Amino acid sequence: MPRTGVFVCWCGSNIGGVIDCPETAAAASGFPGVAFSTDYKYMCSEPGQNMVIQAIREHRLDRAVVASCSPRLHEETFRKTLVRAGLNPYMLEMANIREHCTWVHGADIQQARIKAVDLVRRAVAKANRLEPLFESEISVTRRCLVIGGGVAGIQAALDVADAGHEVILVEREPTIGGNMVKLDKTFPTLDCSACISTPKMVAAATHPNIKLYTYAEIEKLAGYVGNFEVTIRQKARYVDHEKCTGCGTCWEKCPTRVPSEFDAGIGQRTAIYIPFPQAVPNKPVIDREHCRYFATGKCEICAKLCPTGAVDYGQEDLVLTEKVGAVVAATGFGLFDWSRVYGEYGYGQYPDVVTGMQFERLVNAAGPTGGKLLRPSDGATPRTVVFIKCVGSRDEAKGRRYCSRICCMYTAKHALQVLEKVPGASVFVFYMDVRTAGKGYEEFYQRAVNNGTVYVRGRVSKIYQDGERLVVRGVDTLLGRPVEVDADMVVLATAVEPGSGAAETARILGINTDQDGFFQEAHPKLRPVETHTRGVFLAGACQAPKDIPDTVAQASGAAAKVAGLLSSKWLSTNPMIATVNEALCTGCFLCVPVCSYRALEPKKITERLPGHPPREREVAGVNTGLCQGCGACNVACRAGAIEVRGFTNEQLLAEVDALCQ
Amino acid sequence: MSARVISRDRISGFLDCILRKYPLVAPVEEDGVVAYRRVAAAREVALDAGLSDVPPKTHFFPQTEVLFHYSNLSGLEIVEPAGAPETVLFGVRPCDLRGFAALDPVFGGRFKDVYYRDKREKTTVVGLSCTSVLPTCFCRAYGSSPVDGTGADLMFTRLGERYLVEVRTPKGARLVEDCADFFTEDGVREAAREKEVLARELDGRFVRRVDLDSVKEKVDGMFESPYWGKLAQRCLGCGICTFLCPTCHCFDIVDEDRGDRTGCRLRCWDSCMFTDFTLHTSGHNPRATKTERVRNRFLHKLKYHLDRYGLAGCVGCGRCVAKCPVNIDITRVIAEIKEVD
Amino acid sequence: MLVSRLLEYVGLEPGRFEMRWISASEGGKVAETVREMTERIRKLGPNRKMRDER
Amino acid sequence: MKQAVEELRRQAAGLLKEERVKCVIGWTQGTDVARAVPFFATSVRQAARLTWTPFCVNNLSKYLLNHRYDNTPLAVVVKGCDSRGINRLVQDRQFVRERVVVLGLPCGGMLDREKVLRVVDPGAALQEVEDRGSEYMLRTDKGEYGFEKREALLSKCLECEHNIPVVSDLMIGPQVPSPAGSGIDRFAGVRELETRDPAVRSTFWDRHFARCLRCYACRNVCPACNCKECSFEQAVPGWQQGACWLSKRNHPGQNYLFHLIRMFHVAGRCIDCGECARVCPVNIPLRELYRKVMKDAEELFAMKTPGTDPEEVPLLSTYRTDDPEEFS
Repeated sequence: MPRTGVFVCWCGSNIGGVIDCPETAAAASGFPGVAFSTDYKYMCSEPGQNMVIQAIREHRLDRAVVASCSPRLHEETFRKTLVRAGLNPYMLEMANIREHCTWVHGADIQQARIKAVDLVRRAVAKANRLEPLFESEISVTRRCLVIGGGVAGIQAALDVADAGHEVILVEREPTIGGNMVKLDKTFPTLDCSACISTPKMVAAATHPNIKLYTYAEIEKLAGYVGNFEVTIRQKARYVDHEKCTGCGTCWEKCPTRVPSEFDAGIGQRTAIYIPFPQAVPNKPVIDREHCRYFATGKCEICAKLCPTGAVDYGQEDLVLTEKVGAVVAATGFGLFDWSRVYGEYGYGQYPDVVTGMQFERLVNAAGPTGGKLLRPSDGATPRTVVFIKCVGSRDEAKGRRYCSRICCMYTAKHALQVLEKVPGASVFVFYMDVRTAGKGYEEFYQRAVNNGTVYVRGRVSKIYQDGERLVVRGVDTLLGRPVEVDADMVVLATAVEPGSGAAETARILGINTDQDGFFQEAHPKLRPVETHTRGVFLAGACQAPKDIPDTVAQASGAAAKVAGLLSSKWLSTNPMIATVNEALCTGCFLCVPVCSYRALEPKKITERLPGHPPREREVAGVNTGLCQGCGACNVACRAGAIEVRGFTNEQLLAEVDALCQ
Repeated sequence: MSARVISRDRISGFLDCILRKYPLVAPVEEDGVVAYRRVAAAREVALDAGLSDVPPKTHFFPQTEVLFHYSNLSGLEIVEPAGAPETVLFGVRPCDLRGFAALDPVFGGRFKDVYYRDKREKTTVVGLSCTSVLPTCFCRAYGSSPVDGTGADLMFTRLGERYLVEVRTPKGARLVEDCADFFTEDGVREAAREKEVLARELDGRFVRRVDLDSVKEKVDGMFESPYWGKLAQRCLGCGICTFLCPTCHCFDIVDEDRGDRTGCRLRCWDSCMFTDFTLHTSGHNPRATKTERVRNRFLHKLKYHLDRYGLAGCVGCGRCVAKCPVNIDITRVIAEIKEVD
Repeated sequence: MLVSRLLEYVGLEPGRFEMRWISASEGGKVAETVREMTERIRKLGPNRKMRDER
Repeated sequence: MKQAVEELRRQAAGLLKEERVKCVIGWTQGTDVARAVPFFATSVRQAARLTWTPFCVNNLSKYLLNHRYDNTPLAVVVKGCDSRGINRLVQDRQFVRERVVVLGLPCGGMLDREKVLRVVDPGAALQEVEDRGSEYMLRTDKGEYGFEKREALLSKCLECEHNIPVVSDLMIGPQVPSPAGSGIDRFAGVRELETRDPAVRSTFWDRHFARCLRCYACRNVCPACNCKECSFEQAVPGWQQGACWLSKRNHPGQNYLFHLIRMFHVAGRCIDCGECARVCPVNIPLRELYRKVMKDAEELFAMKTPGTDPEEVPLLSTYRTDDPEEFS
């Protein structure tokens, strides 16, 4: 017979202010298996924990129910308490009578009291059937994979590398740097983006602990926390980077011109190219799709001119594998393609309606105009510039329902840049709200206003071309009247969205995406850089729209998590995972495809049954490193051979039974 | 032994007369299946349905029987079910009467089973002769016959449009007295003669010739015979033969706990054909394979019951022969046993 | 779908069984679904099928 | 059918003689005229006792499980409906296809034993059966009897889907026409019940399940029931029963649950051989229960009768993104 102790916590007035905790404890004392029950103001406090320990010793309790807050908060705390009392940490069951009871039923005290007792009864029923569980250890490969070489990836890679672990940094573009390096200035300090990011790029490329793969993509991630094996496809560059010196002859002489991705389509590049002059690595790749040689079989100018003979049209994709213990996803963001849906803004047909990113390139000293603000259509200096915010953000009908978080600030920055570059210019900003939560942000916005930016609250209903000018027609909702501005240029603050290929990356990594397609963190508040797949962490805008300070902070956070994980050669595994009763397993293996963590695989056993000679057969085996204890296999197992430890059929049914009494 | 005659059209009146005084259990037909149930009116009784599919042992030894309810809320309390009322069990065929005889020493011998004994003592058993012989019948092999009333308190034998009613025990006599209006003593003598003729006539209709001679001696030495293994190959291990057998009596005791310190203890039929029949707590099972289980069943029918009680463990009702999905036929087994070296 | 059809086939009232796909982040939907379901079941009264008369 | 019987015996004898198999699982004459019995021929002499009559109802594929963990090479004789059981076991990885020689018999339908015994003396000896397409001619030592198929076949045969085995290594005997009646709705029984009033349907199943003896013959005869231990046989507290899931108690509610649990267990896997309904000693129309799911799955998910295709994945273990759904 179990000897269960029940400890009802008041949580100050959180619980104690709604229900009568001593009464709940008294009710619990009548439940089967309960040998002791009590209540206390703060069970998680030092004296509270000591009380639990003392009760366990005095009343020879062999398991405990703590009725308090969410196990998310204090399960670990009380597990440790049990260990201090000499019990197995898994002999604990929590009843959440705060979030699940007093917080939500505070208005109906009678019902809350009944529910609290029900929840405790459930917990006792399960506790009575708990069994000690034991952690086991797996070895850890002390290397880290960082996917994405933007500022998040670079920061995470540098931090992990500085902690003394090897890092594999994989970037799909020909250069690292990501979106940040395309920007001109950064808010709220207006320091030069390239000036602060290119040194980081170089630091990453030259760090002895960082192995850099650019123009490469991950294809597969096998294994489990501490023991991943990643398959990387190094795309063919058609340039041997061992031989190439980055002298630049090839891209200077290449006859082909195509729009530059780096310049957001407003500048041009050659077919053999580096994305921008400070690219890392500073060596070119050939864009096979546009290369004249690949299209016609003729040209070969670059090959002929290359002083080191580095151009190699016969190069093929290279597939290689690396072993790592942890993964950081830092795949960044993409921008909402407004031209598909915003007919009122001209579907992208007016060249002087540009996106914020295009504007960045237009004002960038390293951009196609050398930093002079010239409008794309005729190269004239725009005197009146209109900014439209929330293009695709906060727009459930046409775009995305969330706020992209960075647009208010960069639009203020752009406004200041126009005012600075074009003396006497008029700048209008059409906005829904101005959101400036961040250190120095509000002050920055005020600066834009004080310097003469006209903020018009309201949406733009139409933009049309009238001669050389664009007519922006909108409404000022504060004044309640229509507004019409004749503009030389319109800049749209397009929404931040998941990067292209985010869904595929999530699939490869075995992590979830949220409803908007961003990677899902394990807990929005308490585990913001972790995923539900152990050993895979998140950094930057792949998780949600973020500005640079937040991105860098999260990247460092992820790096700290990785460094913590890799700090030991051994890792203890969660014992609350699937277990196969081999005697019951029929070996149908329907569980194998069900497991998203690929934790189940056939395993040979020799079985001895009375009346039969020993026989060999295959059953399902659980890889304790991979299994996350999700229970999908448990459901798929027809023979009832798979159970999740800590959540066995018996325990769960006992809980249901207890709740239905 | 006294006797009466009842005309066929008065039977339902007689049954309703019983119903006014006692609960009545009688064969009932539902979706082509005949079984014994408590009835509320005479018209429910399937008088001419022949041998029931489920034997009437269900009355004395129900498939599930609550032994007691318990509650441990404030000290242990046990509530036993109320005793059985005086009941009439009507329409029991001769083979099933023999079946009761085979069960009696099990539940009322060295170990007195109050649940069984209580119902047995308070029940008046009314036998009913068979009017036909099924292809699977072989009660003759066990010295019974389609009109044999052994074991009945009152035996009804159908003779055309009337029944000969033999009063075989004081219980039977009381039932006749209770409903005396329905019976007459006229024609009893002729009816008794007619019954003898009928007995001879029915005796000639048996298809299965089953000769039990020397079978017991043979099986005494057959425990290790490979024959059982061969026989078991096709056995599916279902419980049809044992559940439909009028003499099978294995049961299992189960506690159903509600999880709130109350519950009940019950016994349920068990079957030696089931894999967990003799499974020990240790995980060991002395009858681990079908071979041992099939052997156990046939040795029980042909040997153990005889050894223990001097009574055959089979009454020749033929239900297992008719219903076995894979045609394991005890009459064939008996024949084959003789052939085994 | 198979389950609800089958349960109706074996004699359960329609509406006694319902399956919804609700993500862990959709707390409001859980509450709403449970509320609706509870009201519906209250109207139907206690289930007579598969009762366990222990 | 004489030709098929002879060929069957010859092939079986050949397989045993060449030691390609240790045992041929087939049928032999049962203990009365209208009965066949599963038979395990292990020698050439025994092969001569194999038979093929319109009474060979047993689905022998289940017997492969007797040998699921040894290496005995086996041969098994199957009718069309039984052959789906072979695919069932192979898909469930309970048997390696290569280990069994499947002897397929084109089947003209199985006769209803009860109907035959109404006419033929059960003690008669069956000498020869002739399949004349629309009728069977039984020759016995007590005379000849003709049975019109439309009248005397089992109902499952009149709804036959595959009278030629869907899987076999060796087809035995001549092709015969399918006994399926033309224009017959395979799910007529289910549809009929569906149209009834819910209350009627409810009492219909109540009545049937209340009668259940829990003898588990339906489970034991079923090739889709191939778990090592059944959840209904857990006497040990700690499994479902430990949590009072399903009791041993024979009680209408518990019986109901038993049948529904089993039903879900074989949902999308039941091969519709009809053995469960045949063996039920208390006439529960189990086939109409399992076929309800089969019918819905066919309508909703275009599921073929399970076991038809050796490569299929059981319905409840797979999904397509365009599957219809009702929940929001």
